[in-house]
Amino acid sequence: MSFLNSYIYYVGAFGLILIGLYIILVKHNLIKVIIGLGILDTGVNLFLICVGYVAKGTAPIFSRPGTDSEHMVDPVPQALVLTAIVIGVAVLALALSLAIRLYQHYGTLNLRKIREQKW
Amino acid sequence: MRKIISILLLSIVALGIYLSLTKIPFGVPKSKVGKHYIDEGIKETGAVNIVTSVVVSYRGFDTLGEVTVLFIAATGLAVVLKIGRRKATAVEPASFVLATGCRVLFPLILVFGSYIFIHGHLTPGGGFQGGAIIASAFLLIYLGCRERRINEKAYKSLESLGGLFFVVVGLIGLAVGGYFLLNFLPKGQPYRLLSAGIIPVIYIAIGFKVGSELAGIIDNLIEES
Amino acid sequence: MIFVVMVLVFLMLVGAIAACVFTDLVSAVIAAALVSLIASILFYFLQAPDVAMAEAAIGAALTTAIFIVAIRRTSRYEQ
Amino acid sequence: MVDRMPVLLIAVPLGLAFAIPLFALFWKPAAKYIPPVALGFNLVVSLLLLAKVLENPLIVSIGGWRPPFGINLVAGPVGVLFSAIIALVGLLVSVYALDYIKEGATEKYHTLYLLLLTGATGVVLTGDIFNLFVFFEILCISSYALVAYLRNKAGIESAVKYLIQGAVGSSLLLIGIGLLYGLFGTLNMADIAQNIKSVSPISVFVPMVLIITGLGVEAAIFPLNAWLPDAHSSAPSSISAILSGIAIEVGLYAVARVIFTIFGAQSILPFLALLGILTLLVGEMCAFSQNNIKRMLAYSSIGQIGLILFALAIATSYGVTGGLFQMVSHTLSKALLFLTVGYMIYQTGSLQISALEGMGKKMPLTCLAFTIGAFSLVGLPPFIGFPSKLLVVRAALATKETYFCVLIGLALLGTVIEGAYFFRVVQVLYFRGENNPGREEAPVAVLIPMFIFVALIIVIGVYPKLVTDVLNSAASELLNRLDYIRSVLG
Repeated sequence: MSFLNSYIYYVGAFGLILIGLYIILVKHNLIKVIIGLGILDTGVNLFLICVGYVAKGTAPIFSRPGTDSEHMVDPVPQALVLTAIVIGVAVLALALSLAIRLYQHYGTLNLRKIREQKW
Repeated sequence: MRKIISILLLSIVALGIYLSLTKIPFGVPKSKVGKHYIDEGIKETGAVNIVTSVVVSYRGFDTLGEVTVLFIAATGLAVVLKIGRRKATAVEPASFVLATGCRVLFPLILVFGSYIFIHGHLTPGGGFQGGAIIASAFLLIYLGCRERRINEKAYKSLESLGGLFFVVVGLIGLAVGGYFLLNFLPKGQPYRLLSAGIIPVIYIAIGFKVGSELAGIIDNLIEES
Repeated sequence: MIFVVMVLVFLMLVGAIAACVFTDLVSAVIAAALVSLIASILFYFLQAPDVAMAEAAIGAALTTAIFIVAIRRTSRYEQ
Repeated sequence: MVDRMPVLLIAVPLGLAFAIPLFALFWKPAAKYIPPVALGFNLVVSLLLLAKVLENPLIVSIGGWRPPFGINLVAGPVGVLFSAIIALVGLLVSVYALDYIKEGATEKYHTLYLLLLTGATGVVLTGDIFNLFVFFEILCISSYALVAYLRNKAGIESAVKYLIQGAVGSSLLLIGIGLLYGLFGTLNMADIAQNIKSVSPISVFVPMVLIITGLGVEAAIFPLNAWLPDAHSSAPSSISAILSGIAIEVGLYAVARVIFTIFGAQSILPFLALLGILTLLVGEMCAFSQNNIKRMLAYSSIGQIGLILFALAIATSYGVTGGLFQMVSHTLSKALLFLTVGYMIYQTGSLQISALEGMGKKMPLTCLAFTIGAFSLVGLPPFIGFPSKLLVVRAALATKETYFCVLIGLALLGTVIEGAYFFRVVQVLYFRGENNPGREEAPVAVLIPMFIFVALIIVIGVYPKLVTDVLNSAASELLNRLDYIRSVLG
């Protein structure tokens, strides 16, 4: 129980990462795979924020002069995650546009059926 | 079969990550760079929101790369989806309540989004969040007033200008002080709207750029071709 | 407080599994949006308001919208 | 002023790429002249810098923050050498594309093309691991879009495969970066490298594996390269040239930088050497059985990547020099091959090798260029492939370890297979088929870049001394991590 208490966020983050990877590896439908990519991204972002957290911390914003800076959480992972979120949505949008075109070409999104090219 | 292999693979990944996580305990301060930013951030950049000062100033180069990524995605999406001119298709108009609601909400959301990115250096929020909110206002227009389309030339030039502005501000810093993306404007008094030198200026440019790019992505996706 | 977080994490993982299981893609997308939304609440608990805002605006709202549009232009059910 | 110049290598092409849509609004053909201008500028700046960085690497901090508190660029011999190659190949291919790219939204093609090369330049110059991730994403995402540029079935399908594998790879890379940040509290590569010995090896091992796997997808190391033959064969030929000639090399550079500089990991090198040889054999065998000419070239790229990885994993100064030399030679030869093949396909309308029968008489100059590229890739004198392969072999034998000697023997076997399939194509070009009407020589604008490549291949092949000094100091920069740390952190 104490493990869960202190690592509950990590459990959430890695749960998302593993579920996302599982969807990508196992599912046949392209849109489903892209949903998996989105979940994977969210998990990675959650993990990065966890890395920067400080117990009983406050947000790294000096909302008024003289705010206590002792317990502020690390701002760097937050900046990285802002970047990662935007990159994630860019990849998702491009992937979805490819999915639309793929559907127009093949009439299906099942990746097992779309096998024009082989080794 | 495939499932079993995947689960095996995933359990290896999980084990490896568990092993390395024991060295990174949760909630214990461990950063050396982050500490510097918190202690010196206001003095060095003038921005009260330390996350903003990291995003735009200390790691501004990442942010330049990031808006480039979004620009690439918007361009690539247009390459994949567009075939010449758009067709004028008849669309079923939205219901009166929806249409009116969207028209009333649209300017309010725009104002809110602009507030978010103009105050990025003082309160939570900034160019990315504000830009996304503005793009959601355009999404609302697509839902409510279906015959309306945003002007393609306008959003394309806006996104180009936003990116160009970012690079040019960086180059001015290079010319003035010898460093790319140098904060060359006066830092001003912290907690004021006009403070933190180039940080709000860049965040406004990013806000316009992100807003127009995301709106353009939605526009390209929605349009049948 | 820790109890609330546990419930949220549990819900989030359930949402992710639901996104994996549902064969109706629209439901799966909604489940994924739930994951994003709860993640954004967790970001807020982890003292990252900037990220929480970005995740709510981009991850939960816009991503879901473009997914729905893409599903409308392809097929709704997973075969 | 020269001290500040490396940042221009990224800023100027980036600014021009943002400006392309604006120019295109007023005068559409302007778009296609911007990439050559930007890359020409980069080439000039890189060559100016090259002389300077051979003595001392230039450390340029962005925004005026000293490392590790800000992002910094490290323009050492490796970085500037790579940026010069990227600019050179990019310039020649963009001149080729002036005439080659006619259909589709051409101004978007040119924007994405320039951004792809900017991303590659950023990867090789940056000294910050998260910044490397961002530039890597620029490189990857623009290549996903460009692979799908023709919007035909094959292009879209391979872009989808490429995108999914690449996106998983970058997520793994990001997890690895997060773990590193958790351990060391910094993102500066030199700073991480300085502290790497302060934690137990086992906790560094997981992030290292994650990062190498993430980068390995782009570098097409053996189990991670399923996307490559599809993507390289269905992209427009100018893009195939860039993907084969630059994108995978940049991926390999990143792998080498991470292993040598950040982790200083000697223990996994034999494993990487084995992976390299496996990659080489798999690539060459698959290439041998192809009927599609572009797929054959793509598989041959996999083979070459394997050889380069093997040479880098020898990790002696000889070996790394050989690896870098092999990279240069592969870049020039493979780019030339894709460019010539692109025009032959344009004429025949078919990707099959058998369709190329008798081309030697109809398109003599193009076929001559193809033959030179092929011979150089196989490693025949007097072309550039010969000294580079020779250097790799000598490096492997100089270790006097049975392990490396056995592996280089296998590599030579791969080279024999490579020779076999390239000679088959050359034979089809010259000695088969008589009358294939309606084919003509490529236009002059296309022949010029091809023959600049040919000239470079022959000149460097005859006088390898021209590049070996630069390559030597580049290799010593990669191997000597203490100097790197000292020059960045001061």
